[in-house]
Amino acid sequence: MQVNEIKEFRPKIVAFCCNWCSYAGADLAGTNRLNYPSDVKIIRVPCSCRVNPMFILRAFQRGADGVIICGCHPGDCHYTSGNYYARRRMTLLFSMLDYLGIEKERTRVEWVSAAEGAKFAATMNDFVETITKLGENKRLEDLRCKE
Amino acid sequence: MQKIGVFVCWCGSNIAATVDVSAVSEALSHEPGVVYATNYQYMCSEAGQNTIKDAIKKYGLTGIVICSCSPRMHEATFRKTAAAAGLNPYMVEIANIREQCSWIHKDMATATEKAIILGKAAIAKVHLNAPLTASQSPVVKRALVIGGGIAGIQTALDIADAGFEVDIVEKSPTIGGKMSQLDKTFPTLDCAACILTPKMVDVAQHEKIKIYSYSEVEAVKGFVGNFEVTIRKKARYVNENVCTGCGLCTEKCPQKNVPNEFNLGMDKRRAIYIPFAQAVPKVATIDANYCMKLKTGKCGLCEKICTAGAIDYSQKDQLIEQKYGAIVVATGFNPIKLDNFEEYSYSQSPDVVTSLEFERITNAAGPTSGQLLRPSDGKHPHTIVFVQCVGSRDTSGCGKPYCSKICCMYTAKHAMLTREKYPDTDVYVFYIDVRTPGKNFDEFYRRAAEEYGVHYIKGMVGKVAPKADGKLMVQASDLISNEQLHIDADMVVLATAIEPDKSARPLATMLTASMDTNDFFTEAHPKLRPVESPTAGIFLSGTCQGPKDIPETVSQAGAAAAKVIGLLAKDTLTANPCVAHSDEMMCNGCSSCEKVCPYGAITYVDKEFRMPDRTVAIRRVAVVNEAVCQGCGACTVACPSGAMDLKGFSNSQIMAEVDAICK
Amino acid sequence: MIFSYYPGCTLKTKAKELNFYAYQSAKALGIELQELPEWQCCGGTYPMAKDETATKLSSVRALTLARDLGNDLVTLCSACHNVLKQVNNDMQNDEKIASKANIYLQLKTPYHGETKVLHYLEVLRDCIGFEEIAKKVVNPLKGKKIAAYYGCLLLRPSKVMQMDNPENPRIIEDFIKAIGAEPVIYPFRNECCGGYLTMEDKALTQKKSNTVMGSAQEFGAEMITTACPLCLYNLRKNATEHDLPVIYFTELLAEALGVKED
Amino acid sequence: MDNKEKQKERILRVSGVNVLKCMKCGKCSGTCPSYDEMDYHPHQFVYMVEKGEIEPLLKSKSIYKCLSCFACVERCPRGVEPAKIVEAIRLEVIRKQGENHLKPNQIPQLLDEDLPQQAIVSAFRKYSK
Repeated sequence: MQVNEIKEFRPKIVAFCCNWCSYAGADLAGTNRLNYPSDVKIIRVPCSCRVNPMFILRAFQRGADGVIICGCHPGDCHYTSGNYYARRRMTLLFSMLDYLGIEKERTRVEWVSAAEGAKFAATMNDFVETITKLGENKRLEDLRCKE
Repeated sequence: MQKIGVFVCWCGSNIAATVDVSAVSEALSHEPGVVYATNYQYMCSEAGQNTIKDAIKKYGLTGIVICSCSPRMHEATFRKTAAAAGLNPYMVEIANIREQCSWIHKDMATATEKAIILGKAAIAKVHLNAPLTASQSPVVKRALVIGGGIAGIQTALDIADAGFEVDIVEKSPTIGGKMSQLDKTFPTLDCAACILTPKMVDVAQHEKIKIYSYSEVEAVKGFVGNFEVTIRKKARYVNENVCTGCGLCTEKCPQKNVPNEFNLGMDKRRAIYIPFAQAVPKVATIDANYCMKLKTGKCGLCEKICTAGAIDYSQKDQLIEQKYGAIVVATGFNPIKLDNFEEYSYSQSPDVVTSLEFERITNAAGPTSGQLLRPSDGKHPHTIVFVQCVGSRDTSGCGKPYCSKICCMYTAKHAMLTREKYPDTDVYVFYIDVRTPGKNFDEFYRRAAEEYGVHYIKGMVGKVAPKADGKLMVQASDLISNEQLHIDADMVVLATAIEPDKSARPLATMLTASMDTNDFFTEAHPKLRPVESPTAGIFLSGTCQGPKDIPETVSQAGAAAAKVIGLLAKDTLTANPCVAHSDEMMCNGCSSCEKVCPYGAITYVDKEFRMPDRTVAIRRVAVVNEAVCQGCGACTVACPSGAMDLKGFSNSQIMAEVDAICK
Repeated sequence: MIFSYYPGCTLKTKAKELNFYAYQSAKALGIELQELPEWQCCGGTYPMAKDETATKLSSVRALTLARDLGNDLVTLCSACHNVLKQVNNDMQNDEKIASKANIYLQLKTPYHGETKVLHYLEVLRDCIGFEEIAKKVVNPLKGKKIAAYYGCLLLRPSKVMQMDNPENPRIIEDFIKAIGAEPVIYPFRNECCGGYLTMEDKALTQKKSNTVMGSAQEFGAEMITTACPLCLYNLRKNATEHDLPVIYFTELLAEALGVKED
Repeated sequence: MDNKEKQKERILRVSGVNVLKCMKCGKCSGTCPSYDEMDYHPHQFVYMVEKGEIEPLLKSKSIYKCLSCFACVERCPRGVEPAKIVEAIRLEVIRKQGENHLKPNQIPQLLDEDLPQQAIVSAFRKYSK
């Protein structure tokens, strides 16, 4: 009898965090030892408005299963208005991605302040759970650079 | 190819307990470009730092990756370390394997795996790092304060007391602002003039302060530490240096029919005038709109009687150029026009007045010498109705959507003082809410109601109808007793909303300082940087930033001064080198980046380019002012041609991190 | 100058003078009022409910007709003016009402509020100019103290009517000056006379009308002028404690222009 | 959604008014020329609709006392338009079968020779369906 080993699905998740609020929020989650899955890898950017749609497309192209962007709460942006730009750009991008078959649940924008370590952890737990349920992201796979 | 060194920190057991640090350094040592990888108990310790320095020298490292705690903790430390070993500090990248790895994961295998990926991402990034040099710019040790009200006065005094030169530009002939028009100040009821005029004198006598009165800012160029400002000194037709302020001319001038703006038009002044007795500078000014000599060439009386010989009808506007390191905006406020609120009959009855007019009527130096007399017939009013929130909290488009903040308190003051001086007067205050959040404020309001017998009625006035007998029929709702009231009043006082001075908007454009939809200047951060504009080097003082009472204005003025002093105390400014940069060969001059820049750091120049066929073409390209750019990166995403990039967080660097993580 | 003209129900019956003198004055001032070939009653009050379409259709028909004729649409009666302007505003700005009305009427070209609605007073002020009118006055009403009564419908809601300051108007006062008389300003000129409540609650209407006329009289008015048949009725009938004459503004205009015939 | 909420939802939809914008200043009631004849006053209309208390308003005589003079609409600092709430409540009543407030057979006795058509038309539009 042959048993196919079923490998547990581990999603790849890229989190872009702005330096001033969300990255600090992630640090706080660490300081408070608040657990969230190791599938989340954080990339530090100066501001959520630094996130170019290109980065997100690249992530999906390279096999990411979910992308989340975290910025300061509206009105709290270190650069006054960067998070508003991010919100507007991502709204457009996400609906386009949805059209391409990358479900809306795979992309998310969240506001996490430097004091919201718990929120950061909870958000990541929730996001990973959502993505795990959705399963592997197969779209754009054909475009993936084979190595 | 970079020569990269990797240094994995144990952080005692903080990292080492959950991450297999040797496995991490071993795994990362096989990454392309990595020539040296090690781990150590405390990388941030002196011994740890020496390990890094030695490795840089020994292996000729061109980039280093530290796998340790958050960069928010020790990035600066390791940059210094690198610099000490002769490596550009911006060739250092941190992989955060403590806060974002060892502290949140329990399973060693998982944590180690993640730590390796984070390390790889940092290595991928550092491959693309370029040495960056922070630019230095000198600081001009002089500050400009725009506006000479209590906000500007306090800021100027504080800066000057710290030993820096300050210039005040004030558009009217004297400093003093709105506070000089007030009678008493809440909640202590000390007289405004008694506390303000000594400060005005201090300003006049301070050797570090120069007042440009009757002047306006014409143009602003430059950036933080190095602003070039053009000031227009308007012709006042009186030689300031000669005039003694004796006031003889202001008594003899035959043109007596000029509305006196200091008393809000409730009495008249002459064409040559000194706004009020304690004016600073105490110098006469000729109002060119009314002076017969200037209009028709006939008269010249003031010139004849001036013993000092100060009158100069040929004076012209003067343009003054000056350099400043910092600029403080203190342009203040005005009550709104009441054209949209004619249900209160403001323009239909002289006995309906604004609160500021009421202030002048009760002021000893005002048009009635401090006697409470109604404007129409000069009689004592026996019933006064105060209406709160006239034009404030109004989203219908007629008024202002915000709370003007000061009205509840000054109305309580007016009501209280009226009852104190004239106990036979009935005083009604119609309010929506009474807002008194300030030290001793609520106690003050309650005193008006409890001890002075002011009738506070929750409700709003719907109409004020002047009657033929001179009374004012006030129709209002009383929401508590659920009835409509009709009060025959002798006077109605409108707590008029305040708005930023009209000069603020063009000034904001000149300063590239941002404003909200109500024309209040926005602060760099609403909680943590309340006195700075997002534009570096521009500071905010007083009501130009939002409605404020005097105590709050003075605190903010002091805070703004402290920020200015902090800036001027530096000889040079070190800029953040992680700023935007435009590749001019790719820029198509579309202005997309300029529009999203919150700091006005991007300008356009026409530049000559040598084309492949050896002709020369002129193209419009974006140029980033690195001293002004704060490095948010908004422009990099807006740029359609990919010309704009951010140093230290370039497209290719972030993309490399994405690739490393998704591998 | 040619205008399409919407008289409204009352001007054909109980308020013939308002209509008649408007025509006479228009002729004297060199403007032509062309009555819309087919019009229906506007309904007297603007239906405020968002789900009412049928009650707005008569106004839409009139507005569409004027658009197709290529003219601005002039009204005299304050009520018609109010209803037409408010419905026109709906057709411009309320997508739901506009699409329902357009579907219902099956118009060749859908209507979206292209017609400009003017009150006769606005024509006098903006198209002719009160200064021009003053020049044409042959019989100035010298020394007459006239109180303008705006009522509620002429000016409110001001965001839609866009005629004058709703709380401190001057258009009729300027008109009174133009015909050589002296305007009397009094605070109740823009307060309601009681309107259609005369059918339901005489006492209320009497109270309101008395307040209005009482205030005008207090400020020395010798007569009141108005543009609304219902205001005129209420002030004449229901201002029981006062007896100032109440006259349509067009009659005053005709008199001043010397074209008043009986 | 229970009946009460449905009714509230209907009033809000028919009137097009956002009652949440009201800051309870009472200027509508300070301005209303029919105030003394009303049992519920303009500001109460807005507040009671906000609370979903429609029933008492349906029985209120105020809905027939409103002059539709737009004074409350004009002067409301928050752009709430209380008159439209009153109209929606009135329609809620008179749109029901047999609930016309003014019936054609009442007209002859109300007429006098000068009464303009406008008054009859307006009253009918306000009071009857």
